[in-house]
Amino acid sequence: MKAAERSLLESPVLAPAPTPFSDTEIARVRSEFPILKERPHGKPLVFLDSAASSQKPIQVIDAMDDYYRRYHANIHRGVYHISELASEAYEEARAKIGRFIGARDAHECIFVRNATEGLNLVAYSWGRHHIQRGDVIVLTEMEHHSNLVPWQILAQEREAELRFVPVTPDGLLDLGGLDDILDSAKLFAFTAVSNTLGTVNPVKHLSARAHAAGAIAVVDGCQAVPRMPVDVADWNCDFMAFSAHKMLGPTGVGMLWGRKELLDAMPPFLSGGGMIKVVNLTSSTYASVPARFEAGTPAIAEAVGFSAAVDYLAALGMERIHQSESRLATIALRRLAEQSNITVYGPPMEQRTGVISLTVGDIHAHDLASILDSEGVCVRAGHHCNQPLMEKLGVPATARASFYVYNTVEEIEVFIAALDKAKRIFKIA
Amino acid sequence: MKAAERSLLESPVLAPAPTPFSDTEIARVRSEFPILKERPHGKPLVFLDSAASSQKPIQVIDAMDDYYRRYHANIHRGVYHISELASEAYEEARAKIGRFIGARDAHECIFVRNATEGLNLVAYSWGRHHIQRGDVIVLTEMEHHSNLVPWQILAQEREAELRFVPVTPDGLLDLGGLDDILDSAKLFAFTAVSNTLGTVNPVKHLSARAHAAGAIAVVDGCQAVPRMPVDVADWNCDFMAFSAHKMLGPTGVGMLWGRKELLDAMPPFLSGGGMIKVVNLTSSTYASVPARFEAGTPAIAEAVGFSAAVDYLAALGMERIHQSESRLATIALRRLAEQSNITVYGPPMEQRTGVISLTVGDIHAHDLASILDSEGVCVRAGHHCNQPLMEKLGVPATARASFYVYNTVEEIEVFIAALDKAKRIFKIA
Amino acid sequence: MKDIAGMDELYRDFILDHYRNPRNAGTLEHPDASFEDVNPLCGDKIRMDVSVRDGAVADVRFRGRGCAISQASASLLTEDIKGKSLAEVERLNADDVVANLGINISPARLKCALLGLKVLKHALALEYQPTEEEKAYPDGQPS
Amino acid sequence: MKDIAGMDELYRDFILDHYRNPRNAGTLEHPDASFEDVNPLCGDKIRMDVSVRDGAVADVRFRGRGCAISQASASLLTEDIKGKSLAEVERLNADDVVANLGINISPARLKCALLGLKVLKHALALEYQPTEEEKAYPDGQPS
Ligand SMILES: Cc1ncc(COP(=O)(O)O)c(C=O)c1O
Ligand SMILES: Cc1ncc(COP(=O)(O)O)c(C=O)c1O
Repeated sequence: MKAAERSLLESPVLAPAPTPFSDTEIARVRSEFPILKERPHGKPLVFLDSAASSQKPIQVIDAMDDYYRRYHANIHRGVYHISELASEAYEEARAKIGRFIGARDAHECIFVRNATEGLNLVAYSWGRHHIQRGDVIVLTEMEHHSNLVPWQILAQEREAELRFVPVTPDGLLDLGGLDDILDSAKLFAFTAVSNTLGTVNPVKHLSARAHAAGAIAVVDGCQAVPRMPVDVADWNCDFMAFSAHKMLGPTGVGMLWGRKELLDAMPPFLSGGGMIKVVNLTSSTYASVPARFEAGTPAIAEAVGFSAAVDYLAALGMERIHQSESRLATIALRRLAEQSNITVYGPPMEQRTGVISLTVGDIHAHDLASILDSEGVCVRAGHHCNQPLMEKLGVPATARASFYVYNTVEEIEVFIAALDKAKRIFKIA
Repeated sequence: MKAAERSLLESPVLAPAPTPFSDTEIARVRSEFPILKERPHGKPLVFLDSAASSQKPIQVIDAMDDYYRRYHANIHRGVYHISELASEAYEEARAKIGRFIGARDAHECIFVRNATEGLNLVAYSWGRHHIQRGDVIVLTEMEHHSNLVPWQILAQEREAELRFVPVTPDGLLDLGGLDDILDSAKLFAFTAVSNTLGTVNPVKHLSARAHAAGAIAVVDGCQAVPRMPVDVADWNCDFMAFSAHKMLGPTGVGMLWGRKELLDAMPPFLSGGGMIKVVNLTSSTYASVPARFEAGTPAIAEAVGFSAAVDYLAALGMERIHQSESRLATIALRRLAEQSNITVYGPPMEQRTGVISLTVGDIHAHDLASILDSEGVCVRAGHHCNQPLMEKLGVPATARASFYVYNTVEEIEVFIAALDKAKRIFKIA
Repeated sequence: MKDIAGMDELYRDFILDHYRNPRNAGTLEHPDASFEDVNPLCGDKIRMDVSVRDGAVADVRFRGRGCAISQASASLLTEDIKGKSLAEVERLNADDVVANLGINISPARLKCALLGLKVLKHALALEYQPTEEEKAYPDGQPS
Repeated sequence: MKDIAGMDELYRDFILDHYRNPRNAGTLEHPDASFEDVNPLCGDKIRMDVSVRDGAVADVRFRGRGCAISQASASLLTEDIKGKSLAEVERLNADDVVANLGINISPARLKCALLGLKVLKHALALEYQPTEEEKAYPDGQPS
């Protein structure tokens, strides 16, 4: 594979305890991300918004380029050579991405557009099938809108009850009353990592508690899969959704993993070409999973790019990625604590990952982000699709910096200097 | 724009009556499709499967490459420079693709993964909202599974009635009893062009008849939009879905166009980030269209590629594309008629476009396609997601050749010679 | 791309002053017209209360939360319109808002700047003319 | 990629003969086991009727429609199994089918070739061992 050949980082990690990347390694990684050569407003690009969407290495861009140049064709329906190559690449991507998250069977892995679609698929197909009037659905107060609104709509439709695991002031799940909350619940949906606070939730524990209460466990893996080793078998959850674009992959593709027994028993969601077995004019039978849930021509090039992204991450090593991000976050939190007039939200370092939400004096997050942008620093500003959580934290908006494989300690200093500029402009000491 | 600069075909078409492309023009077009240099099994690639998915010009590949290399970021939520560039490109794509199909308002244009998702969106959001027990949904016997199964499922759920406009033995819609069939119908969904027979349906007329009966008109534009001028305002239909990958664009993106008044009144379908206005823990309000129907991070790079594809097609001129394809189809039909033991399905040339289904003696379509493949000729074999139509035609499967902007008269001869080889191998005179 | 202002230029003293000390802040007890809206992009919120006498704006108050651009623009707008006829208010558009700020801003921030004007026009049931940007880029993904 | 056969080699006389004159064509009146399935990829269809005596295949008939590869493979298979014990039938796998055809085929066509064996095993409720390809590439998009 061209993508694999290009990776300069393929040597196996032999160190017993994973170490953060060395400066040389990060420099190498950076050289593989073309966008990092951009200079917005004449400044070097300091990209601290990977939690919204990560940048892409050349290996991923090339894999898709190569696909379109050499073997694009609709899949599974053509017997000719390039169609076979495309089908093979698509199914290999499925199997590889599945292995990456610990799926035991490629049939459990459904390609979707993004995590949002994956969660909706569960809400429509599993949800409409199982949730009846009066049933209980449990969420947490820190869910992204994509793991909240689909359940609201389901609950409204079915007159089901929504319950929420509260969030403590420092941004942790308050698990004190969990068993009461889970009592007689049918489904517990929660994020593995908060996209606003960086909180790392105890997924294995939460899944076990869900099961003990007779509920299935639906995990929003959007922020976890890109930044730490994930093993759905070990977590013992029932569904997990995640997006390629947050983990070095392309836009337009994501995956829903689900337990085979559950998927097998679920009715179709989107229907049409590709998900049927026998079609008559007024009724049809459906293909087995995963095809049953992939109606229409899929995102083939995107699956190929997704696969290359997983190759890239696996070559770096997820444990090391996690270590490196933690190191950057630790340094950033320390440096931020040294500054005046800065409020950082979320839990202490041991319970979080490299996503940092903050406010500076009375500067609104939007103004802050604009000023940071003028220094080439990209951070997100707003509610981060977490309106209820912001309400709870009592802030209308925060600025959020997030780190990923290509970020450096030097960039933290540029970030801090840009925060100083904002304070200067807003005349804050 | 880089893509536009590269196009060698930008000079305006001044000829009063559109003419097919000259050999020089086709040669130029071919030079812009990298895949045409491939040699499967050592033979030149003769790609006759564009009705399943077209190939991509370098302009489209480059536009996406450029996006990932220079300005990828999540859209609409970032105030920093590259996020603004990405948002702008995404919304410009929407507006441009909308104009390409005659949409009067970019708000009417919803990005979806593919036409299949677009049709499901209508079936779920408009359908679940309007179709009640006993209501009538009208389809035709030539619908692709993607414009059939979603309505079957809706009809089953709502105990609605499905009715079908029959297909004549030569593959035309039998419009004799149309008004009876449409009587008291709420929705009439039909394809503009048959993907198996190439039949071109009278969309404007069908929409008018639907409206006269009080039904909305849902058009499957998958095969029409790539190959002829389409104007939804002139057609006066209510919804139209189509896929980028069949019209030189990338996989993973398509569009649903809908009449503003209808869209405005429709409830959300997929929900989550990006489609909300105000989110509380147990209920939410939703954004206006089109955002209301685009939950989660969209296929941004794909929208950029889709836009470049539309630039490419517009520069060639849809009328000329149509003429060129008709010319190839006319020649192919004539040459096929000269051969022995070949059955061609579908209407006469005046009522069809460049999609030709055929069988050869007792050779099964799969075997035929395998043998053609050995000569580098790519055709589709099977039921083409048209099982009920195949049943009606009385064939288990056909081989289908389809032409597009890069095909030549010489390729028709390679195709004919490959059919001869198949007959030789199967010992058919 | 329009020229995007330097940050010092954008956040000049008078803007910060309008942000921190908004003019006409608060509500009216018996407004003739009132409306509140949010910019879902960022959660910026503005409410406008207007009293109308003889076809002109007699008084106006606003309350909001959000970025300096949205709050200062709203504050400047309230100063601008007092005593103006509804016909004059109807004619106000994006250019006037930008003129008040005295500087060109990027499309994303323009949305912030225009929130006050939108809310005002909606309150008075006047027609709001979308900018070219807004026409080209519909609401998009607000969160 | 495995080596893909030349077409003349793939469609040798005996394959075409089995396609056009399938052995053991038809149905059994009182089969001990019977099953029908389709390959949704192409609509290929095969039904197998088996009669079993003393733990061995006493008789078998098949009926189907589809490509030369699927029909010839099924025909060859019926010849192969007559008199074989169920344990022996259980052990049959993709390699045996390919051996019958006498040639390597591409993954897409392998699905055609294996339909008969799948249906047979299903009829006899024997375990079907998916090939490496089938494991790596699940059903996928059948239409
Ligand atoms: C007429 C028609 N409708 C619908 C579709 C489905 O398109 P997609 O698979 O891109 O959703 C196709 C193509 O497969 C088609 O030809
Ligand atoms: C925790 C979390 N869940 C869900 C999502 C939604 O992901 P997507 O927009 O790719 O569907 C995101 C990212 O926006 C996220 O961070």
